[in-house]
Amino acid sequence: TENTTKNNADKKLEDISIMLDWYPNAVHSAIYVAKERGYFTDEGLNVHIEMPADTNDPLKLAATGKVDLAISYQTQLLVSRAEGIPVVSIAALVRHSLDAIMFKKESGIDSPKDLEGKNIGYPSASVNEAVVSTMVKNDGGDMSKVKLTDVGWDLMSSLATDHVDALTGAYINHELVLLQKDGFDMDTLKLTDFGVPDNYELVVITGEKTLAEKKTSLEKFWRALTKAQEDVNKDPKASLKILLDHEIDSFPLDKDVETESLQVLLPLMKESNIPFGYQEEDVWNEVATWLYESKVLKEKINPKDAFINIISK
Amino acid sequence: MKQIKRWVRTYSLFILFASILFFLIEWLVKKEMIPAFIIPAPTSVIAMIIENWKPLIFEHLSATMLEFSIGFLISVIGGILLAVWMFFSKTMEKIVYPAVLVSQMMPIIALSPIFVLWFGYTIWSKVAVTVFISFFPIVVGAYDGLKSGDKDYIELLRSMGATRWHTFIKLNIPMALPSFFSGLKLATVYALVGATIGEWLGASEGLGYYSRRMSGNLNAEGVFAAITILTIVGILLFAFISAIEKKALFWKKY
Amino acid sequence: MKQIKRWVRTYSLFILFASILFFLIEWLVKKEMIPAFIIPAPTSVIAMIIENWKPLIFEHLSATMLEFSIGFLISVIGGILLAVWMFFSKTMEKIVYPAVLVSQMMPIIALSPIFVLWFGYTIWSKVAVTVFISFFPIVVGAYDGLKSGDKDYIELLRSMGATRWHTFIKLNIPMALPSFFSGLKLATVYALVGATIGEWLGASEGLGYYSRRMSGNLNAEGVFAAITILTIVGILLFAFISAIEKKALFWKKY
Amino acid sequence: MTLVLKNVSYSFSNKGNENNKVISHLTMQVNQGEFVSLIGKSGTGKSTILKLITGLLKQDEGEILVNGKCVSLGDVGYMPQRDLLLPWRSIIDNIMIASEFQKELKITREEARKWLTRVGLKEYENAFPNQLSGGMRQRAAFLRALLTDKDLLLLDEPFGALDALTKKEMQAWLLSLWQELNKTIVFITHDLEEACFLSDRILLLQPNKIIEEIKVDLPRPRMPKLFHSIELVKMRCELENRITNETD
Amino acid sequence: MTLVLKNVSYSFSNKGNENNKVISHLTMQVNQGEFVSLIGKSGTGKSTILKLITGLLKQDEGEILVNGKCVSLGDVGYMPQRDLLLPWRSIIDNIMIASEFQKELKITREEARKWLTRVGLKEYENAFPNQLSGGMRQRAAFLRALLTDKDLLLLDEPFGALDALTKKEMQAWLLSLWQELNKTIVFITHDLEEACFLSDRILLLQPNKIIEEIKVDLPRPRMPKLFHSIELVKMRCELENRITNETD
Ligand SMILES: Nc1ncnc2c1ncn2[C@@H]1O[C@H](COP(=O)(O)OP(=O)(O)OP(=O)(O)O)[C@@H](O)[C@H]1O
Ligand SMILES: Nc1ncnc2c1ncn2[C@@H]1O[C@H](COP(=O)(O)OP(=O)(O)OP(=O)(O)O)[C@@H](O)[C@H]1O
Ligand SMILES: [Mg+2]
Ligand SMILES: [Mg+2]
Repeated sequence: TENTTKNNADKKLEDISIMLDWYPNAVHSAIYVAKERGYFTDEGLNVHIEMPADTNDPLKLAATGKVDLAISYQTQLLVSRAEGIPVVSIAALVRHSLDAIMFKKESGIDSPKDLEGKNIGYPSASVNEAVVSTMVKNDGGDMSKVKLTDVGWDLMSSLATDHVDALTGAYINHELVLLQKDGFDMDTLKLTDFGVPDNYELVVITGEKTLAEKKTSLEKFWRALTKAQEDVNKDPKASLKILLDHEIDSFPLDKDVETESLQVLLPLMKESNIPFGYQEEDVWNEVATWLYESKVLKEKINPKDAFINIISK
Repeated sequence: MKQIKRWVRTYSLFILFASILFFLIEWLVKKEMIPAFIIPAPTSVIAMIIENWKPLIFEHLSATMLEFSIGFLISVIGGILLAVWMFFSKTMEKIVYPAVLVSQMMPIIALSPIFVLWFGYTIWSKVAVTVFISFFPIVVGAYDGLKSGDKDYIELLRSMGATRWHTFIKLNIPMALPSFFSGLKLATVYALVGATIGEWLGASEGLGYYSRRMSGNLNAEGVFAAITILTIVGILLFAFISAIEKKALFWKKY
Repeated sequence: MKQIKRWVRTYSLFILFASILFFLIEWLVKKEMIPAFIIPAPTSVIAMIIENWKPLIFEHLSATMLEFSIGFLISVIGGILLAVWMFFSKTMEKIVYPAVLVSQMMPIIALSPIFVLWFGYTIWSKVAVTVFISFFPIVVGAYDGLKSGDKDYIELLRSMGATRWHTFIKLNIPMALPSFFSGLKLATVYALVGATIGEWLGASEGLGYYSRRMSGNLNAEGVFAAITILTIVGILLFAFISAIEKKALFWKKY
Repeated sequence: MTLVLKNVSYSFSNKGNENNKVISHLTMQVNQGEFVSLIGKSGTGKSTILKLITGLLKQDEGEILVNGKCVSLGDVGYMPQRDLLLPWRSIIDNIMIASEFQKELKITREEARKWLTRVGLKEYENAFPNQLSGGMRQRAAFLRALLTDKDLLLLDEPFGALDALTKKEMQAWLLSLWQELNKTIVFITHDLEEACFLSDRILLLQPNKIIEEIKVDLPRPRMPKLFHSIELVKMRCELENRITNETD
Repeated sequence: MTLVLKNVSYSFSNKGNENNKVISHLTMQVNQGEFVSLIGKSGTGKSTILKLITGLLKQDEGEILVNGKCVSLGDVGYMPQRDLLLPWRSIIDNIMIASEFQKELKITREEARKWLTRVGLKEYENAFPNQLSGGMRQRAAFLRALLTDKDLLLLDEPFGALDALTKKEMQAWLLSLWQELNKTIVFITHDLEEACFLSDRILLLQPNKIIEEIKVDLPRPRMPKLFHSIELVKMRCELENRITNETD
């Protein structure tokens, strides 16, 4: 009733917070565009952007309602649901896997079988182990001959200093670009080529409680973001500039790196005939099944509970 | 002027040593014996600082210093109060000491959601981490110092009808100072590190945040620019506390 | 038997306090006032420990303790040597103290690539982190302690023809002990935390690794199972050092 | 102000191998305004008796009464054998320390300065204890006890580190003070002459824990020239013989 | 073993307000085997002189020679005014400390125990300093200086805290020791009788920094009964008058 009495200009904006998966980078361009161009305000939203301390914080904090929305990983969302954390995915931000096995060309790796006798670095997550295992087995290799090393935070430097021969859990739009920029001749193995189902790498999630309480606001958010994403698609350069400008004072983001990153990302974020963010049940089923079979999930979960489409097809 | 001169004389050796290190690293990096993305050339770090000095100093350093100041103050006051409480009450000692220990065994990262949950994304989450990291040395230093009071002196005051409180003020406190200052010096350093770590728990400014982001972008110059500034500030703070220590313990020189 | 009894009596209050906390958290979690994925119910943590006690103790705890032991030993020896060196040579003090300070201002996370570069993913990278974190309190404690030696006593010994080395052994060391032990107690705790953090920089066993992995799997019980074991070990180690302190400073009671 | 010790015993529990009684069934009385000296061999428990009277040590047996009431801390002025001046306080702050926690004590710095002048420490008002000679420290410690302003003063070898002349001055000065302020004094000394010169009564503590009383019948007021008097020399000799004979 | 001080001056620099000379152009000599006492008012610098002789303090002017050579630390046996027993060492370990860093010193625990017995501390061998009475601590500190086994002993009020009887015993014992071991001794005391009884010469330090020499012409060996002799009493009176007159 309030809204009807007041005009749009001084309408009270609703606060919505979103926690990024990591620090601002090209993948978040749309969020900054929407903010900068007032798409959020048009929808009556005042969006706060937060950054996490740990990659799992977005899940936990969305579950507790400390933030309304968060960007997380599809696989990780399934894992957390299996742990009883009440989070739901409402939209797919990146529709394909960004993960890949990457290595220096000189290491002579052609297919996952060649990883036998090699040392692979990964960032302490069970999913990464499952990825390697699936790929090696699919390629007819012997997983027991592959050495996996948890390298913690140091994906890039562990490869650069040759402490590991290959990486998994590193992104083709970030680590790969940076390594190449530092002069390493890199090559990758695509996950989907060797039996790992394609997944929605990044999804936008919310807590079950928040979903029940603020569903319309979340829809508004997504409408604004969709509009911004269209802008990004149309004019990546300008959009990126908004992101870079936003950060320029404090953090000189590397323009070349982010430009290349966005180039990699954009095709993976859209799909013809499917609205931005729409999630297919099949993809969720495949990923959940694969995770269960790879023993990452200890119990079977119903993928239907894990997501809800906030936009219809 | 005179003070500056004395300072230079005192630290000339360190400056010499640092310069040698500086050129050694520069040389090693230039000769590509150390990869520049792991340890950057000192000159490029300096270039980075000069280039970005405005946001580095006014935005990030000032944010970190604010967190540091509040956190350090709380730590010092809280740590002293805790130590005093433990000193006066055996019961409290038996409860608090183990509890303080337990708190120190908790990895901050595991607690990060808790900090955020309780303090949100305000400055208070960073202050909380700062306090969390820096109050332990203060508690231990102050408590061990208070306990070390010389029996004979205490008896003398008590014979004059001093209450426990009086002997505490007139004797235990002066006698605790050396040990307390040891702890305080440690705490200063840890508080600064704590503010830095606190900024990882979701911040949008501060040197810790800056260095972590730069690290995510494999920008080693940026990381070391932040570290360099932090280090300089840390040394200055340490020197400041040491100077106060010297003043407070002036009688030691007689 | 008698010792256990005394121990229980001494810590009965803490045990009571801990039990109350235990039931409070249990209740809060059960009533869903704290989400179980942030702080799990104590009973489920215990269940987790009992279920996995074999790998937790034999694999992870033993790995962490090995890193801790090596690192702590190096820290203690290195820290003492450094403090002694600084005590004997003003020159070294002027170089080493600032250098030590600088090292403490470097966030481990920023240095992790360096650790990896130098030590790879062997046990030595974890030992290095352990040493890095724990030697500072030892240096400060030992050095401040050595400097605090009473002038009159030193003069007496010197009048007997004691060399600097003799007064050092017979006087400075005994007089440094209280301060040194304060530092040592801190260092014990930090070394354990250091081993844990070291494991985050890449490991395949150890309680730090375990907790990080469980955190990656969003298994809060697992995280707290590791923390619980670490905490218990930490308290035992602290108590052990305190007991040695009491023995070493036995004459204080006269 | 009378001090009564009834059947007091005390032993240090943590004494190492032996656990013998330092004080055993001691009974003594000091009357209002009396000046009593305690003498005895080293280690016979003189200092321990003073600590018992102050209330710092608690007797294992017996009663210690000041004015009929059980003694409690802060009732008496006490000067310990070691001077125990606080090294971080200047001399004037050291001697005024009692007034910082006894409200009824109102000593101004002006007065304190006057006292310092009277014991010859005028110039050392702002010096720190470590800058003083042994005798100066002892005088400062003595003033500190005096400025607690208690009726009963317990002095543990107050003039032990003083030179002959300063000692004489201090003794004469203490006597005049004692008469003027009507204090009761228990005094430990090793100087038998001093004991004779100052006291009304001398209590001789024997190693076998028996206490012996010697009355000093010299007329008051006593002047320094008394030191050369035949009575005092005789008395001292007698005392000396007594100690020697009793022990051997 | 002769000790020579030539025109020695010393002043404490950090003395606060004043910067006055504590020792000013002091010249004195102590011959081989001599027993010399230093007396003087409190604060005249007696302890400072001993510290200068040990080498702990460095004179501003003048020379201090032991056997013709400039004195260096460790050349003499020194007993400070404060006992300074290390609280973490048992008594026997305290008195044997010098042998721990002087190789040529070979004192067995057995011998140390014998010395303890001789000063009446037999039972306190394993006690800690804080468990001892003032006089006992002083005796332990004295033994510590003696067991450095130096020819020149500097004793700063060694018997100040001893009771009359123990003091007499210690004095007699010190004299016999001195003759037996042929030591040279510089002795600070406030007890004029003691100074007369023990010394060959007495040096009187005046506040105006002038040093006065008094020869003690009593025959040796001196026995305790000498204390009651008319010569000693006369000598003491004279000394007393001298101090009093000179100062006033
Ligand atoms: N560390 C010091 N700093 C400054 N002044 C000092 C210091 N030690 C002694 N003095 C001063 O030097 C003077 C002589 O002191 P010293 O201890 O030699 O006297 P003394 O003759 O031994 O007296 P006493 O008989 O009381 O022991 C005194 O005035 C004292 O205040
Ligand atoms: N803290 C203590 N612990 C154990 N024994 C002690 C302690 N203090 C004193 N004693 C013992 O008690 C006895 C009496 O000591 P006290 O100090 O009363 O003697 P004193 O008569 O004052 O001797 P002095 O004339 O030498 O000062 C001594 O044998 C001493 O060893
Ligand atoms: Mg005594
Ligand atoms: Mg003196």
